[in-house]
Amino acid sequence: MKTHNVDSKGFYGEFGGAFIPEMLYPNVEELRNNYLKISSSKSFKNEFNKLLKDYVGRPTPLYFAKRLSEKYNTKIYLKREDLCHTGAHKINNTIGQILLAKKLGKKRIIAETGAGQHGVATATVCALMGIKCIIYMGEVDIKRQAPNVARMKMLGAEVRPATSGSKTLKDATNEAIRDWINNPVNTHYIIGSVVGPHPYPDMVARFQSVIGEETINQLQEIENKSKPDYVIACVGGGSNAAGLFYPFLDNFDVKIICVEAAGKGIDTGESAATSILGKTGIIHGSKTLLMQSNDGQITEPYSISAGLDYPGIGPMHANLFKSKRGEFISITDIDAMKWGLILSQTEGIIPAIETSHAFAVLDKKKFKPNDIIVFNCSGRGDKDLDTYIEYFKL
Amino acid sequence: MKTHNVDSKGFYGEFGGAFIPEMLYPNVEELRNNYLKISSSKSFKNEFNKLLKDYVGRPTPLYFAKRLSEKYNTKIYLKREDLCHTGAHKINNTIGQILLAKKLGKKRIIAETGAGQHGVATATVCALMGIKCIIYMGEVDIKRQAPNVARMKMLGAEVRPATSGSKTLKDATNEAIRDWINNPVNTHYIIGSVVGPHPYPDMVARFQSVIGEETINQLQEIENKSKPDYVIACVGGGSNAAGLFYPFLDNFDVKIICVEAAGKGIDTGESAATSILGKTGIIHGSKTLLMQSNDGQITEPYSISAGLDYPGIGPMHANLFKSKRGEFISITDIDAMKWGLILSQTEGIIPAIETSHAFAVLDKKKFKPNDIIVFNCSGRGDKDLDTYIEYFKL
Amino acid sequence: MNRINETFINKKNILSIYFTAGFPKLQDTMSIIKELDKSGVDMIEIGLPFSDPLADGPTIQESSTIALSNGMNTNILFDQIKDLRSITELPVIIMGYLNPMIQFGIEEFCLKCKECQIDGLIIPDLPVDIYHDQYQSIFKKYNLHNMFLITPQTSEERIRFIDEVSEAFIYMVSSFSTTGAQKIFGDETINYFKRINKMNLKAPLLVGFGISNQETCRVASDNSDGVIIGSAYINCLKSSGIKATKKFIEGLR
Amino acid sequence: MNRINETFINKKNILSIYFTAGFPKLQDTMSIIKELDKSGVDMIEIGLPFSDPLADGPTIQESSTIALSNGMNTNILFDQIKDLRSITELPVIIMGYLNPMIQFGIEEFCLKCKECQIDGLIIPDLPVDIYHDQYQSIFKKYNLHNMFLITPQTSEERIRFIDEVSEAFIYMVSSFSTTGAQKIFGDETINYFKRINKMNLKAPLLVGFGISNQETCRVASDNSDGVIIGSAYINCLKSSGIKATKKFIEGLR
Ligand SMILES: Cc1ncc(COP(=O)(O)O)c(C=O)c1O
Ligand SMILES: Cc1ncc(COP(=O)(O)O)c(C=O)c1O
Repeated sequence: MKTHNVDSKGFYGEFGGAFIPEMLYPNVEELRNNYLKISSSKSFKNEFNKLLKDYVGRPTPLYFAKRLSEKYNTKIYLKREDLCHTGAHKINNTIGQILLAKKLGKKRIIAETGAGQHGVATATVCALMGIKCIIYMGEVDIKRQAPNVARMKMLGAEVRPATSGSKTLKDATNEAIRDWINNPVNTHYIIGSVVGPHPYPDMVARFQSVIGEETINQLQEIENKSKPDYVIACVGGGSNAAGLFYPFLDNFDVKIICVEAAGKGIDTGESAATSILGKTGIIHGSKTLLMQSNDGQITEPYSISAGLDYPGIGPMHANLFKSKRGEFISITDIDAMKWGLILSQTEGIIPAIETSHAFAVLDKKKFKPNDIIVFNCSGRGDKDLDTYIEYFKL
Repeated sequence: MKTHNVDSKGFYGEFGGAFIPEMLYPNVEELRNNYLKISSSKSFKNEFNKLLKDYVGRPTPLYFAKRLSEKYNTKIYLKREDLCHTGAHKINNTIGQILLAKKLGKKRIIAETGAGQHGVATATVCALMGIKCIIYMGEVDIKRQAPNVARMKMLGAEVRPATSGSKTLKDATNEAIRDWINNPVNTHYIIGSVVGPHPYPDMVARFQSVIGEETINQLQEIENKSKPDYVIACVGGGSNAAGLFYPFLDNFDVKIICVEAAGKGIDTGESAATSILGKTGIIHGSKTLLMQSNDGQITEPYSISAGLDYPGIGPMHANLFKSKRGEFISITDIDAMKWGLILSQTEGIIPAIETSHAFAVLDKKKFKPNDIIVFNCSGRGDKDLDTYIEYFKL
Repeated sequence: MNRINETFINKKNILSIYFTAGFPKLQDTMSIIKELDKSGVDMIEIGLPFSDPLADGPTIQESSTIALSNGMNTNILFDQIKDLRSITELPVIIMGYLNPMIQFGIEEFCLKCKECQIDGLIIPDLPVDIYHDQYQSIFKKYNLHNMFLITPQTSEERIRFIDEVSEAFIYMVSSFSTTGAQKIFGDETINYFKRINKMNLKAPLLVGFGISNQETCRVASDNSDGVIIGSAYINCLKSSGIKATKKFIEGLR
Repeated sequence: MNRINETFINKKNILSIYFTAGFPKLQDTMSIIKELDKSGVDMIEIGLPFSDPLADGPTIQESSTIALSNGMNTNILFDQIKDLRSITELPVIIMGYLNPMIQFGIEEFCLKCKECQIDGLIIPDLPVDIYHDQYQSIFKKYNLHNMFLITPQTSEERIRFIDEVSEAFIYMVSSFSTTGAQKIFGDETINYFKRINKMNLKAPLLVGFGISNQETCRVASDNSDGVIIGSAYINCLKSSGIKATKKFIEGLR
């Protein structure tokens, strides 16, 4: 059976790899040589699991959404990553990477951020460990996501504006990579999703896989079943999805649904539905699906949700799409916003707008009464309040 | 041995009771007759515990703050109520009360809120249960706490401005009580702290006592001891403190420290240090310590933290003060703000400003290297970002 | 037996008027009492303003806020009414919340009331049980009657207890509500009046909360020993001043 | 053997100049090449602009952004340089990122290069291993040499491998850094140059990244077979235009 996990060369089918400038080779090579060894060591695992428990607040609940289930006549569970410290799944990964960076003797951390969630999660673990932290963030996003910028600063991180290109996530990533090129020895780059050169996609997926692993145990306890019928998650880069899907990748009884941001609509030119609008190419060191001009210039995606407007998707997801292992559904701004309100008023959970996209699948697809559906509730909506307020004129 | 818990008449020593207008008598009486019976029933407990686990995300971690402990050469633990759904301990109580309200057949919920945390926690559980929710909030606070107002509206609650008096928490409470007087049959009033007429202080303390109970289990597991040397919490009305202290009230090996907001300083006239500045009196149906003029008019307290500027403290705390069972320390705005930054940059946790007050005790008191100190990390700082930003010019 | 009891013996369809001391002006207290006396009311309630009058509706609340900012306080009030009996022989009651009284000292407060020849007190946040256990003996010493409220929700058992403790009259709250003027009473309210009347309580009943005009006055009086009017009179003082008192009272009869 | 190899056989202290196609104006490509040829440079690198040039510093990045907004793309570039050999016999290299080439089609891209008589490619995000496994045979077919970078961090083993795969020269990145002009080289950089020189590689070495003036040119040339200049020339074009080329080049020698 063909696996949907990474192969020994860092590829998922035809996607993945490490298409990096030579200047990055030593850094990436050091990681590639060490990430599995270190992260599977007993001492690392102990420390990682202890922090996930005592600091992040894991396990996050698997919450049966009673009123929503009744409304849609199916069994809906929410994996509550919104309850993680800092408010989203992002911190699972940053905890893993900061421990790795420490074992590698790194003294300085850099990261890119779009919505600011990953920046906050990175600044947080750097404060926790007392390590210097620099966050690259597009100048436009700095203005859009003021509360998260303030959080990073409270946490002692330096936020550096990316002023090139469209001044958003993609450009912040470029700047972070440039910084890494210029500081190859003492610096670790904490990438925030399952993107970038191998071993990042695999490494991040592994750190996030605790989401799926916990889901198995919790379903066993609640439903006396070890697998759901559906796992559903939004996909920006794809890390929260990868984390939930991880243990089920090669288990075909479990249907996988990836939810992308359609923005103002697939055909409007303002969209972030990479699987539909993208073609195979290279972005940030990885071969994957990405949105680009005919000419191969990377185009700026659009979504109301800052965490989903990345022009690529991780290579794991590109492969899930290509192989049809995963079903890809895209959701417009309008439907996502509507679902932000529905989840708030039906279950008392205000989701991140990224997360809202996933739930909108309930209006797009019919489920059976006995289907067990696990949604990854990837983050809370506090960071998006301004957007919600303005949108709904609250 | 004299207990520091409530007596059969609803008093803690000389404090407490139910000094309420006759119009409220049936409502309060209904509660008094039912709260223990219902909340100790097996079905209630099951439902309550299940929601605390699957919805709120309990148990919250007891986190050993390594860097802070090293800095202060003592053993510092944080009870992570900031990780609760909605971001503070407040929801433990609202979950309990909404279940109680349902068992009592109530169809409409009202609540008061100052900082908005309790309002959000109430709006949340109402959305969860599909019950109509009205939140009273001072007109001044509505302006100061815009994000929490937006959250309540997202959750489907109606936010009604209290326009009387100083237009803050005290007045919102008055308005809520008036609403209850006018709607005695179908409405339950969810009070947000261990204040108000008996049985509220005891009821809220019991719902919050899960904080202390978990702490015992967690200390047992981590330190192989069932009790800390110190329990420390900020006191606005006193609910997070009551929750942490509850199992230790009559265990004199455990030292209790209550931290009040000194505002701009005890002697400045802009303070909320009730134990120092207050005298015995009646506020919102309870006999307790409260800040008042010589004439018995209730005065408006001041603190930079909206959750601590209540002119009274709960009767349990008034009694802890009077009997000297608890040590009361008051912390100025300046020191609290400083500690918001210290905790952020030392442990990667941005606390609510209320919570920051508690930590400032570390500069006021010397602890021994082997002392086990449990701080109640009552809430996260997201709601206070604007204040932090402005204060630190971030 | 004091002035209140005598009034219920001697008069029918009692009209008791409430006003907030210190409103509209700090020094209006005695003028208002004089006007009320002249206008033929049967009983007067002086409101001692409180910062947090949670049993009161917006009208009385606002008048309290203004009175306080005018500088009214307990000492000033007692000072203003020390010669009360030079201007009226009507029964006079102080209505106020418990906290200012506690701060003044309960015994001290009662003594002052006695000196001013006040006849009784209404303290909405002093429940009958606590009164009975802790305060009754003190009040008795100074010949002060304390009045209690009942509402449509008050149980029969509790009404009987209140009746037993009451020395003058029972304040029958017209509806589920804080104070405030209403235009008419609904069937439910009238049925409640009837239900209470059938209980044959020993204490007389005055209906309060929501009485605002001839119509509500009449219906209330038909079902009780009279009425208490507060918010409507405060509104009158606010819009037309003390001089309008007589006309306001006449409009109610 | 192609023009690049011949140059290294026939010349010393090679000066290779990079410019971004489409900058400052869309149609400047051939004029710049002519000027460079006239000014006596030894080799020319045409940058195919890319939206996300992550190995480049701010200067080249900005020039790329402007070039793209001027409308430059792969087709236009090939069209502009179809008569390349009518104006220069210098070796000409295209420097570009992998993605635009993949979209054009790698084989197609190589074919076009051949038609335009391009001599080689520098593709910073095409690692040597992947080149070796997947691309080398195609490039060979069209007589295109591919150049690789080494940095102070590149291991000896890897340098040997790169040397083996290299058909023309090795691009020795002067420091830990993206492209961008520097004023002088520190000791660390010079030691690194010396270390690499001692390895006696078969491929010649050009130093690039950070060469900006006579001083850095001289130090780099002393320790290698010559230099590649990019950002400094882009800055010259930006501030003084194409006409300033000759003076700029003379200033470096
Ligand atoms: C709450 C939340 N969900 C999802 C995402 C998308 O990222 P990913 O696809 O890597 O999970 C983000 C990114 O910021 C996020 O904040
Ligand atoms: C985070 C937090 N801590 C503490 C408090 C103070 O309330 P209490 O004293 O009832 O715990 C509040 C009130 O809003 C709060 O939000």
